[in-house]
Order: sequence, then C-alpha cells, then structure tokens
Amino acid sequence: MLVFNQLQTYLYLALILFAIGLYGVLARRNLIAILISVELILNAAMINFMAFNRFLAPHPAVGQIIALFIMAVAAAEAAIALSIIIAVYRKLKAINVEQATELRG
Amino acid sequence: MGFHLGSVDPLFLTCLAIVGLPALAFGIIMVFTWWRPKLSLGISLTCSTIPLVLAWWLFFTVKGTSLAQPIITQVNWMVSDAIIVPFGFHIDPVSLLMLVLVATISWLIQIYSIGYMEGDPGFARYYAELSLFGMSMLSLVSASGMVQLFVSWELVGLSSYLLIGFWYEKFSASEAGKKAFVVTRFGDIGFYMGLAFLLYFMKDLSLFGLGIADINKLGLTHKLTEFQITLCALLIFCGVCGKSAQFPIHVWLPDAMEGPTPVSALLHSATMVAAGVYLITRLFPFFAASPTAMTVVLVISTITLILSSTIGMVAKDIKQVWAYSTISQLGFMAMGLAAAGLAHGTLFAGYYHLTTHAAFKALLFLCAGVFIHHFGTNDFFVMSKEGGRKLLIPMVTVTIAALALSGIFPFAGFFSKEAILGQLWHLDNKLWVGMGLFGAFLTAYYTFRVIFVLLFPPRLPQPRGASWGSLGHVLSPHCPGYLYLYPGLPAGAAGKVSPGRSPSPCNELSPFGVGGGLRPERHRPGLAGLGLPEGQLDRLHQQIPHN
Amino acid sequence: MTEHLANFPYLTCMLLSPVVGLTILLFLKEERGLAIRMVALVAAGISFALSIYTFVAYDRVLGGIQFVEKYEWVKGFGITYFVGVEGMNAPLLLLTGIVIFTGVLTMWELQERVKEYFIFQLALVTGVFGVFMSYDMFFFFLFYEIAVVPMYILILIWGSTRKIYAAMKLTLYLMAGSGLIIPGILLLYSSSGLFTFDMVRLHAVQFSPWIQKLAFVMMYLGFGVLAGVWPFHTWSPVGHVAAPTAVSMLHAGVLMKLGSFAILRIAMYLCPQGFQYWAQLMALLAATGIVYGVFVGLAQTDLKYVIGYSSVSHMGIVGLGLATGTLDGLNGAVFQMFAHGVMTALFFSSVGFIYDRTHTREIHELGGFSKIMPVASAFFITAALCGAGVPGMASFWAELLVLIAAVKVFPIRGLFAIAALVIGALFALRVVQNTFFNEPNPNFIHHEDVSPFLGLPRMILIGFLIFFGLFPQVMVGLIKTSIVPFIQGM
Amino acid sequence: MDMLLFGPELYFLLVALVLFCLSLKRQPHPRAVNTIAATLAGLGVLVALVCLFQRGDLFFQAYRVDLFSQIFKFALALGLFLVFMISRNLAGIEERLHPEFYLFLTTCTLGMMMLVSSVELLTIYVSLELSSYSLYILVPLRRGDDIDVEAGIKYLFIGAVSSGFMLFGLSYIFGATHSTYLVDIIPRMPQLLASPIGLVGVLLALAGFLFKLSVFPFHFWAPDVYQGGANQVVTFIATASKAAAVALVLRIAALGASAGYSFAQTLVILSIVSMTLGNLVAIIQKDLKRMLAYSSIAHAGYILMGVLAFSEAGYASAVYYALAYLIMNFTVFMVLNEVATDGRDLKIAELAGLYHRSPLLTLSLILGIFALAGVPPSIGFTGKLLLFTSAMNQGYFFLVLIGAVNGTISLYYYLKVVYAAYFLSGEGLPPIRLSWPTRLLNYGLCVSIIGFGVFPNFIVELARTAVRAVL
Repeated sequence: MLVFNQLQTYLYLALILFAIGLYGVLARRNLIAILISVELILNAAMINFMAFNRFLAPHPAVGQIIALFIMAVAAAEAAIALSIIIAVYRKLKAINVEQATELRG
Repeated sequence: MGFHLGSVDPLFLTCLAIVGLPALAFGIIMVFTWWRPKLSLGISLTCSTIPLVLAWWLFFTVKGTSLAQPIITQVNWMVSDAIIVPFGFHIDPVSLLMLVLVATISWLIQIYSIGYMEGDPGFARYYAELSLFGMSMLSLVSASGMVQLFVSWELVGLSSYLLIGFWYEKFSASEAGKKAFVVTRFGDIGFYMGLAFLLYFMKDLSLFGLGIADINKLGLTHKLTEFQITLCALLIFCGVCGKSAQFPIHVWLPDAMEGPTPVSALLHSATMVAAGVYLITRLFPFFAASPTAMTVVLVISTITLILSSTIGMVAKDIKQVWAYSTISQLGFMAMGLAAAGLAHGTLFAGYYHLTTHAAFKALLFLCAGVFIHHFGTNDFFVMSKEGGRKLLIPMVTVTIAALALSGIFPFAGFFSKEAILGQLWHLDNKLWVGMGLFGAFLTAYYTFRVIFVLLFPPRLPQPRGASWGSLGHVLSPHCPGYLYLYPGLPAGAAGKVSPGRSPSPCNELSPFGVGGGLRPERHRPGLAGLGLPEGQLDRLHQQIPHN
Repeated sequence: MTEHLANFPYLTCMLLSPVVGLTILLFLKEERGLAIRMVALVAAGISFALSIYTFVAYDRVLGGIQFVEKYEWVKGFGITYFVGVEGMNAPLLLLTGIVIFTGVLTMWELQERVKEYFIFQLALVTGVFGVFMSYDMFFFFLFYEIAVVPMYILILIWGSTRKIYAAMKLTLYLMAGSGLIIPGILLLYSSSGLFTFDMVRLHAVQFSPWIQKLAFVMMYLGFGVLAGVWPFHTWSPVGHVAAPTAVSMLHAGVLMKLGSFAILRIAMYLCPQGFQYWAQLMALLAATGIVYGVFVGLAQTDLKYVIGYSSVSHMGIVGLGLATGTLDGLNGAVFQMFAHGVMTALFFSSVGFIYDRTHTREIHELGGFSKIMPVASAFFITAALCGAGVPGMASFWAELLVLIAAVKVFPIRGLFAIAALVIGALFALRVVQNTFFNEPNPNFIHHEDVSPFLGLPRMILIGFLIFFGLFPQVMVGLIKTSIVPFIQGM
Repeated sequence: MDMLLFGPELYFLLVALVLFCLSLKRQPHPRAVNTIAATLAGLGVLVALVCLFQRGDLFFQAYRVDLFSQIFKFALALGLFLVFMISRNLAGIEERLHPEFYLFLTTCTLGMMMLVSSVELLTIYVSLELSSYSLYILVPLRRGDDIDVEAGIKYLFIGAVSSGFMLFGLSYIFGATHSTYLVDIIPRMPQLLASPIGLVGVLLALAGFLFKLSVFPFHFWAPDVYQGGANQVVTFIATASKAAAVALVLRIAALGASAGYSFAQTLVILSIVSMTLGNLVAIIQKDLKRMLAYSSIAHAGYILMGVLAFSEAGYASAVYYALAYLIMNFTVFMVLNEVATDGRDLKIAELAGLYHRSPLLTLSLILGIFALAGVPPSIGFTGKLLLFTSAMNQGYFFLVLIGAVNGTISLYYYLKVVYAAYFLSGEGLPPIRLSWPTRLLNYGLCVSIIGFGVFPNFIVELARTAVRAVL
C-alpha cells in the first residue's frame, strides 16, 4: 500500500496522537489519564523521529536511537509520576485534579 | 567674580556709600547686634549720618547736570542676553534734590526715634528696619536703571511692611502691614508687567538695560507706537497708584498709621509714598508722550484728591486726618504732573509740591506724635478736651505746618500749590483747575478743622499738673527734628518770594530750606496774578523737546 | 593652579565622599550617636567644600566642560564614566553641597534610627551629585534613580502626616516617570547609530524630527514628574509634608531640580527640534502650574503644604524659563533652580524646627511665634520674603529673567505668571502673619529659641540667598558660559 | 580526552555518588550531611572556576565546552553551593530525607551543567529531563501539608507536557534538517523557517525551555511550586534552574535568529504578556514566595527581551541578567529562609520587625528587592537597562516602553516587602541570630549586588565573548 510508504501518513498520525494527547491533558481530570495523555504526546514525537529517520535521513540511525531514549526517559517519568500520584492518593484519597485545589491565587 | 567695579569713579563710590552704608547697618544689626540696642543705635546712626553728609556734599558739588544731561555712573549688575541690568546712579537735579531730602528726613527720624522708641524691646530691630528703608529709598531715588528702581521700590515696600507691622503682637498692626504690602504689590503687578512689556516692545534692541535715560529718550523720540507707550505708561502707573496711594488702591495708607508715629511721619507722608509721584517725575518725558496715559493719571489723581479730602473732613483720629491729607496731596502732585504733561508744560509743579509736602507733612506727623505720646490717644477731640493747646511748642509748629498744608501765603505750600494750579490752568478744560481749587479748599478745611478743634476746646479742662514739665520730657529728645522743620519751612518759603537773588541754587541754600533747591529766579504770569515759580530745574527741563 | 591639582579628581571625590561616609556609617554602632553625626557631617562637608571649590575655580573665560574625568566603563554598550562641570551644573552642585551640609546640621538632634537616617541621606546625595555632574546618560539615569528611591524609606521611617500614602505615591509617580525616561533615553541611544551614552557625542548627531519629538515628550513627561510639572505634581506637596525636615529640604530643594535639570541637560540638549515642537505645551503647563500653585497654596493651613504648593509654582517658573528657549530664559531657569533650592531648604528647615518643638504645623495653632522664638521666626520670614520674590534675594533675579523672557516669547502666559507671582506674596504674608505675629499661643511659651549651633545652617542658607541676591552676576555670568553654546547648539 | 573539559560534570557526578552513599545510612546526622554537602559544593565552585576557560568538543561533537557553557556551569555550581549554604536549617524536609535532598539537587545541577554544554538535540533532551526529574522529586519532599504533593503533581505534569511539546518540535526540526546537531541545523534554518512547519518546530522546541523559565504560557506551575516546595528547593528552582534555562533558551532561540519578523514577534508577545501578567498578579499576593513566583514570570519576560534581540549585545545582556537574577533572587530567598526558620511559607506581613530582628538581613533584603525592582546601583538595574538597550537597538520601542512601565508596576509590590521589613513593628519577636558563614554570605551578596551593578564591565565583556560562540 502506497499510503504506508509515505512520510505524510506518519506525520499525520503523529499529529493526531499529539492532538489527542494535548486534549487529554487539558480535558481529563484523572491524574492517571493525564499521565497517559502525556505519554501519547511523547509517542507522537517518537513516531515523528522514526518517520523522519526512515524517509528523510536514513543513513544514521539517529531517529531510532532517539526513540529508544525517549522510551527510557518516558519510563522514568512514568515512574516518578506514578509515585507522586500515589502520594497524592495517600493524602487526598483521590486522584482527581479537582481535589487538588489548595494552591490558588 | 562677575562684579567688577571697572574704573573706579569717585562719584560712583560716593553714591555707593550713600546707598550701601544703611544696607550695611541693616545687615550688621540683624545678624550681629540685634540684642544690643545701644550699639545698634550707634551703628545705625553712623550709617545714616555719613550718607546725609555725602548727599549734601553731592548736592553742593555736582554741577552741570540737567534732566536732559544727567550724570550716569553705573556698573553691570547682571548681564544676561537681552536683559542687562545695570547698577548705578542717575544724578541730575531731580534725583539730587530727592537724595538730600530722603537722607535728611530719614536721619531726622532716626534722631527723633531715639526718644520715641526708647525701651521698646524691638529697639535694635526698629533701627535695622529704618536703615533698610533708608537704603532702599536712597537707592530708589538715585537708581540709574528701571530694574534697580524696581528692586528698591520693592524693598521700600518691604521695609514699610516691616515698620508698619513693627508691633506685630498687635493684630491690627500686622494686618495693616500685610495690607500695605499686598495692596501695593497689586500695583506692582502692573509695574512689573509694564517693565516686561517695555522689554517686549523693544525686542530689536538687544542691549537695552532699561535705564531711566533710555526710557525717557523713548518717550521723546517715539520709538514705540503711542499705543505701546500708553500701555506701558499705564501699567507703570499701576505701580505708582499702589505706592502713592492713588484711588482705588489707596486703602492701605490710612491703616498704615498703625506703625510707630515716626514711621508714619517718615514713610507714609514724606518719603515712601512720594516714590510714586517721584517715579512719574522720573519718567516724565515717557509719560508725557502719551496724552491718554496722562489723562488717566489726571482723572485718577483728581478723584483721589477729592475723595480723600472728603474722608479727611470727618475723621477723628489725628493721624488718620493726616493720612487722608497725604493721599489727597499725593493726588494733587500727580494732578500737577499730569497737567504738565498734557499741556506740554513742565514737570516741575507736582515735583515741587512733593518736596514741600515732605517737609510740612513730616512736621505734622511728628507733632501728632507728640500729642499722641502725651495724651495717650489718637482722637484729637479728646486731646482738645484734655488741653491740647497747652502744649505750646507743638501747637505752634502744627499750626505753621497746617498753614503750609493749606497753602497759606507765605508758606511753602502756597507756592507749590499755586504752581500746580498754574499748570492746571493751562489745560483746555477749565474743569480741572476748578477741581484743583476745590481740593485745595477742602484741604484747608480739614486741616484747620483739626487746628481749631485743638485750639478751641468746648470747655476748658482742669489744668493738668506739671504740664510744662511733662512737655519738656516729651520734647527734649525730639528737638533736632524741630530744629530742622519748623524754622525751615518759612525760611524755605521765604526764599521763594525773593526772586531777585542770585540764580545759583546751591550757594544760597539755607541749611534749613527744603524747598531751597527749587528756588525760583523769576515769576511768570500765572494763576491769580501770582507768579509761577520757575526754577532752574524747570528751565533745564524745557530743553527737552516735547513732541 | 599647579598641574598636579588640575588633574585631581575633584568631582569623583565629591561623589565618593558621601559614599565613603555611608560605608563607614554602616560599620558604626547605632549607639555612637555623635560619631555617626560627625561622620555624616564630615562627608557632607567635604562635598560641600569641593562644590564651592569647583564653583569658584571654574574658569569662566575658558568656558566649556571643565574638571573632566572620563573613563570607559562598559565598552560593549558604549557606557563611559564622564563627569564634568560647566556653567549650568556648577550652581546646582553648589546647591547640593549647601543643602546636604545644612541638612545634616539641621538633623543634628534626630534621635530615631540615626545611623540609618544618615546612610540613606548620604546615598540620596550621592545620586544627586552624580546626576548633576554626569555627561553620560547611563550614569545620569543611574544616579537619578539612586536619588529617587531612598526617599521611600526616608519618608516611611522618619516622616509624618500620612507618610505611608505619601511615600508610596511619591515613589510610584517618580518611577512611572522613569518608565517613560528609559525608552526616551534608549531611543536616542539606539537611533543615533553611535551606540554611546555620551551626551556630548550624541549632541553632534542630527536625529530625525520624529524621533526628537517622541524622545523629547517622553523625557519631558518623565523628568517633569520629578520637576513638579503641573499636572504631575500631585505627589510633591504630599511628599514634602510627609518627609522629615532634612529630606524635605533635599527633596524640594534639590531633587525637584534633578527633573528640570534633566529636561534641560538631556531632553532639550539632544532634541532641539523636539523641544521647538513641544515648547508651547511646556509653557502652558508651566504657567498653569505657577497660577495653580499660588492659588491652591493660599487655601492651605499646614505650613508644609503651603511651602509644597509654593514649590509647584516656583518650579513652574523654571519650566517657563526652559520653555522660552532663550538665553535669558534658560539663565533664569538655572538660576531659579539654585535660588529656589536654597530658599526652600531654608523654608523647610525653619518649619522643621518649629514642628520639632511644637509638633504642629497648623497655621492657626501657631500664633505669635515671633514673640516666642524671634530667631527661628526670622529665618522663616526671610524665606517667605524670598519666596514672595522680594528683591535683594537670589530668586528675584531668577524670576525677573524668566518672566521677562517669557513675556517676550509667550506674552499672555508670561503675564499670567507675573500676576500669579505677585499675588504669591499673599502666600508668604498670610503665613507669616498668622504664624508669627499676633498673640503668642500660651502652649508654646516655654519653648526655647534656636541655639546658635542650629542657627548656623539656616544662616548659611540665608547668606547664600542674599549674596546671590546682591551679586547676581556671579551666578548669571557663570551660567551664561554654558547656556550660550547651548543655545547655539540648539 | 582532557579531564578538565568534563571536569565540573565529573566532579558533580562524584558528589552525587558520595551523597547517594550517605543517603543509604539509616540515621544520617543532618548537620554533618550539610557540612559535607556544602564543602563538596564549595569545592565544586572552585572546580567550575578552574574549568572556566576550557574549550573543546566531546562525545562526537554533541557536547561543546566553551566560555558560554562554562560561565553557566560556574553559575550553577555557585547556585548549588549557595543553596547548600542556607540549608543548615532544613526544617522543611524530614531529617531522614536530607541526604536525598542534597543528592537530587546535585543531580539536578549535573543535568543542567550538561544541558548548557549540549549542542545536540538528544543530549539536550536527556540532560533536560535529568535535571527536571530531580526537581519533580524534590518538590513533594516537603514535610507537612498536602500542598507539596499538589505542587509536585502540577509541576510534573506541566513539565512533562512542555517537554513533550519540545520533543515534538525537535522532531520537526530533525525532519527538516536531517540532523540533530545544532551546528548543522543553524545554517539550514533560514529556509526552514520560511515554512510554517519549521516555525512551529522551533516554537514548540522552545516550549521546554520556556517552561523552565516560566514564561507565559508555561508559567502556571511557578506560583504553586514556589509555594508548595520546601524553601530551599524553591530557592534552587528560582535561581540556578533559571540560569540554566536562560542558557538553553539562548541556544535554541539562536536557531530562530534568522527567522525574521514572525519568530521575533512571537517572542515579543510572550515577553510582553509574561512581564505584564507576572507583575499585575504579583501585586495582589500576600505570600512572599508566591509573589516571588509571579515576579519570576515577569523577569522571564525581561530576559526574553535580550533573547529576541538576536544580537551579541542582547545575548550578552541576557546572560548578564541571568547571573544578576541568580544573585538577587537568591539574596531574597536567603532572607526568607533565615526568617522562616521552621520552614513554613512566609507571608509578606511576617517580615514585620525584621529591621529590629536583624539589620543585616534587612539590608540584604532591601538590596535584593531593590535589585529585583531594577533600582540602581544594583545589578538588577544595570542588567535591566542593558536588556532594554539591546531591545531598543533592534527597534523594539514599544516593548521597551512596556518593559519600563512594568518596572514601575513591579516597584509597587516590591516596596510592600520593604515596607513590611522596615516599617511594620514586630513586637515581641526574637532577634535572628546569624551564624558567621551566613553573615559572610550576606556581606558577599550585598557587595556583589552593588559591586557588579556599578562595575558591570567585566561580566558584560565576559558575556559578550561567551555569546559569540552561540550566535
């Protein structure tokens, strides 16, 4: 299929993922959901890197390397985020951002 | 430093000494010796005696000047771009005479005040302020530039304010001082604006120091349009109105009598109030160049004359009477000057009256001071009841002065008034001379109302004990004043009726003669068949072309 | 003068003397009151002496900028340390010297937080000296701000009468002014193409008319706030009332001059065409300020308010003089800056003394003060007379020059100004009358008069007023040496 | 490989290891840990100083050591050392967690040091995340209320989103230029920026750094984190991390230097909104740290003025201002830490009577606040004026005007602090005793605030030399 062999396809895919992630970050109230949305954004970036690597700069495997790095870093991020979310849950007995309203002004 | 004496002109130095010494006295007393009355008195007296001597010396030695050719000796006081302010002296007969007059009267007042102000807590301050006044007045009459004149003018106002409000704990006194200062300053707005306008109109002259001679030249040569001259002259006349208490801003002068009586005598009758009239005299050619301005002056002064005379007729306070009389006489002087201007005549009559008036009005006030001091009241009806006529010497002198004021022959007042009426006669509209005569009549009326009330009390009072003794006590410190004043007047007046004498004014001057400097040489036909005195000044003045 | 002396950094010493003084003060213990005062006095005294020296030693024949010190400061941004003296700033340096020296003496009896007080005052003075001597816009503005900001603390701690409000208002007004000044200065800096803050070099640049108009109006308004230009003056009476005595002296006496000096020094100097364009407005605002100050002042009952409003009207004269753009007007404006500075310092120091003793400044409460404190009263009366424009005092000449020049250029506005000023005499007299004359208030009878020591600073001020009143040429001649080339350059 | 080239990073890596070992102890002695950490950090400053003039490339040109980076490394080391100095009384964090506090601050510093040297996209990303994650952990470390985790979660999510943005933007840049090396990217930028995709890429890439710098619209975290985090942690975030962010913003913005109008205009708008918003909201704040947070948003706006000038002068002034901001903001935080001995949040009104409690602290506070407000003769003033100058040189008249007006607005709330410290009386509050290192620190800060304000030439020249490498 020709469409899978085109850069645009992947770029649009990434863009859609990015948009979904952004929407999730802004619209969701559940901390876990927000975390997943953030991961979606990162994934969008990863797809971009891979796609560019594949179609435009094939010689060095930079894009792939970057994608690997992003995975690792995202994993670390998820670990930290989850640990804080657990702390939040312990203190507030909820993981809803609406509960976190102490800081205002 | 910017202030260079330049070539040291002895005349300049002399004048500087005359003007500067009293200023020095003021400074020294105010800063260093204000808590030591005797020392302050000494300083003040020294610094007024030397100017007195120097003024007289100048009067006798300076020759060859005229209104048209004054001796001007000056240095630059401040040099900005278009504004160059000279500091110096304008010596001509008019200023010389006034210099002598002012120096003498202020010296006398200082002498007179030794007793009058004795024991006053503000004795030193009083002398400092008198010195300040002397300095400013001397500088006013001899100033070579308009700015210097204005400076002195304001300083005169200031010292007058200080002296009127001398007893500042007294609410009325400080109010009166303030009133005097403020009211005269309202006039000064006009003066200031007039000067500013003069400079404005004279834009093309980059080096225009506003010297008096320059302004006069301006009037004579009509470098400005008549409208401009009229505008400036009228604005300057506002200042004159303020200082010389012309209608409608004469209101301060009667209140100014709150000050110590010597102050009233000095400032508010003889010298300071005359400054306005003197200014018109000074700038006579300039004023004369604008008939409109002169007409305004004439109208205002006539109103002043009539109005204040009528008020004087009902006042009960002796000082108030003399105050209103002063206003009316100032109006009279201004009338004379205005008439001279309008009729292309000479400036001399009004100015002449100024000098004679200075003498007899000072005398009137000093006598009033004696009465007030003696009876402790200002009401001459009360004085009369309590035996005012028993004070023989003051009674005699006051009567003589009153005669002079009323213009009775052969006293000085007669000649000067006659001269003014003569000027008025030359005007086309004879209404003015009528008004002048009416005013002169009113003057005689209110003057002699006081004299008659004093002389003829309704019933004789119980004789007060030790009348002479107390009189002596009161009079002794004042003697020098009388020495000058009351023999002086008849002598001066007498001089005027002897036309055949030598024409030189100087060598014939009686040491007592205030009006001596104006000694006439001959008469010319005038009003009522009497001669209009025509002095040397007058003659010199005629050399100035009138356009 | 030997070569050695000629190269001596007089101006830097003048500038650093307060800095050194305040550094020493930082390390002195609060308890050592006398030492603190002495240090402050010596620091102020050195500056004072040097300011007199530069005033006297300035070579009037030679003219130009003298005592120049010039070092490259920040190369990359064209900032130079460039100080010098010429005719227009020598009087103002002298003024600053006078006011700070007398100010320290005036505050000799201060008891509360003495050390800090003098620290801040010396800091403020450093700024003032700096502004007057700087020829580099960066340093000019730097010192300008240094002079303005300590006011906040000085008023806040040692002030009186609505001080919190006053301090905040004053600071914000002045800082808002700075907000306009910075873009104005930088506009000139960057559009010159020279990338230098050096005013003398910038002066040679012909800016486009558009830039001149824009930069001028920004700097005029910005500096005008400090100069008390109507209608941006409202901070000034409030601030003067709230400030402690010596600060009022410095503030009304010197600080307001910073504004008008800056308008002259930067705005008019660098943007002559902008000035031409806005001169009408300047004159209008100045004349309005004069009239307004006089009439509002008449209605006040607090002595300091009276003086505060009189400052507005007197600073209006400075503004009017500047607006004329003529030699006479500018001479007069600079002279007026000096004269008004000394006069107001005298005013405030007299009022301060009275307030310290009686704790009131209400005119109707202080009757007959002359009876109780003749000397203290005499000082105030002298100042009042000077304020009323009585000849023989320095301000008379300044006003004369400005007014006559103003009538020439703006006849109607000039006449209004003259009328207002003469009426201004009422100002002074009403105050003098009600405060010092009449029956003494029995509450205050026991107060003692000014001691000779405290009288000394006031005497110095009066001395300067009268000296320059009698010999105005000493001042005008000096000012002229710099105004003449200034006008030619415009 | 010359060890000195990688000296500071290696050194701090070692420090991190040491601290890690300390954190393994069951009952660490807080004072001892602090002494060790502070000493090590102090040595770190020296190491950074020694390496100041190193030049070279490492790791296949992905890592460049030049004056620009070394200056920032020095600043970071200094910042870390200063924060450790004021951490003797670390009341805001439980004692058993103290070694972690030092450990993560050190790793964060390490990350930032690598960040300022990175000239390759992946390196940048990894270094950035290293420093960010350390901070994500540090913020919720605070003992007590729930606000710490709340702040932590906000910080984390906004940080994560912005780094997602950045990554997404970087991917476009990579796609368009086929390289991850800035050296290769920069020459290709002009044609790239002509296309919308390139512009979007650069702007998105900036997001990550604008987040660190708390520029609008990535500023939301700042007030909450400032208030929620432990005082010392916030001090670090407000000072050292800001400096690193400036360095990176400068590097990335240089990519857009040739973009011309639209890119610069975007930055102009961000700058104006940041400073206006920050200043206006700061006015109503009662909590000192929150106020400082908004002020930091405003200051980020100022710094952008230097960035968007895209000139040597502009960059130099931004560098100068970043260093200045480090010093002056630190001064204020130091006072805050000394006053809030129990690690609580400090209301502005609680500064009352500070003058009587400690004149020295008051002096430092006033100098710091005035420097933030841009009052001469402080570094804040000089820095701000240099920023304005360089912006004006590029013709941004209205930007400078708005900046200057903002200066006035900001003065209002800064003066409230001065007012509280100087004027409100704090009856009955005990005097604050300062240890001699703190005293020395106070003197040092005061002198440098004034000294570098009046004699800025050295730093400015250094900065100019440094930024030549970037542009």
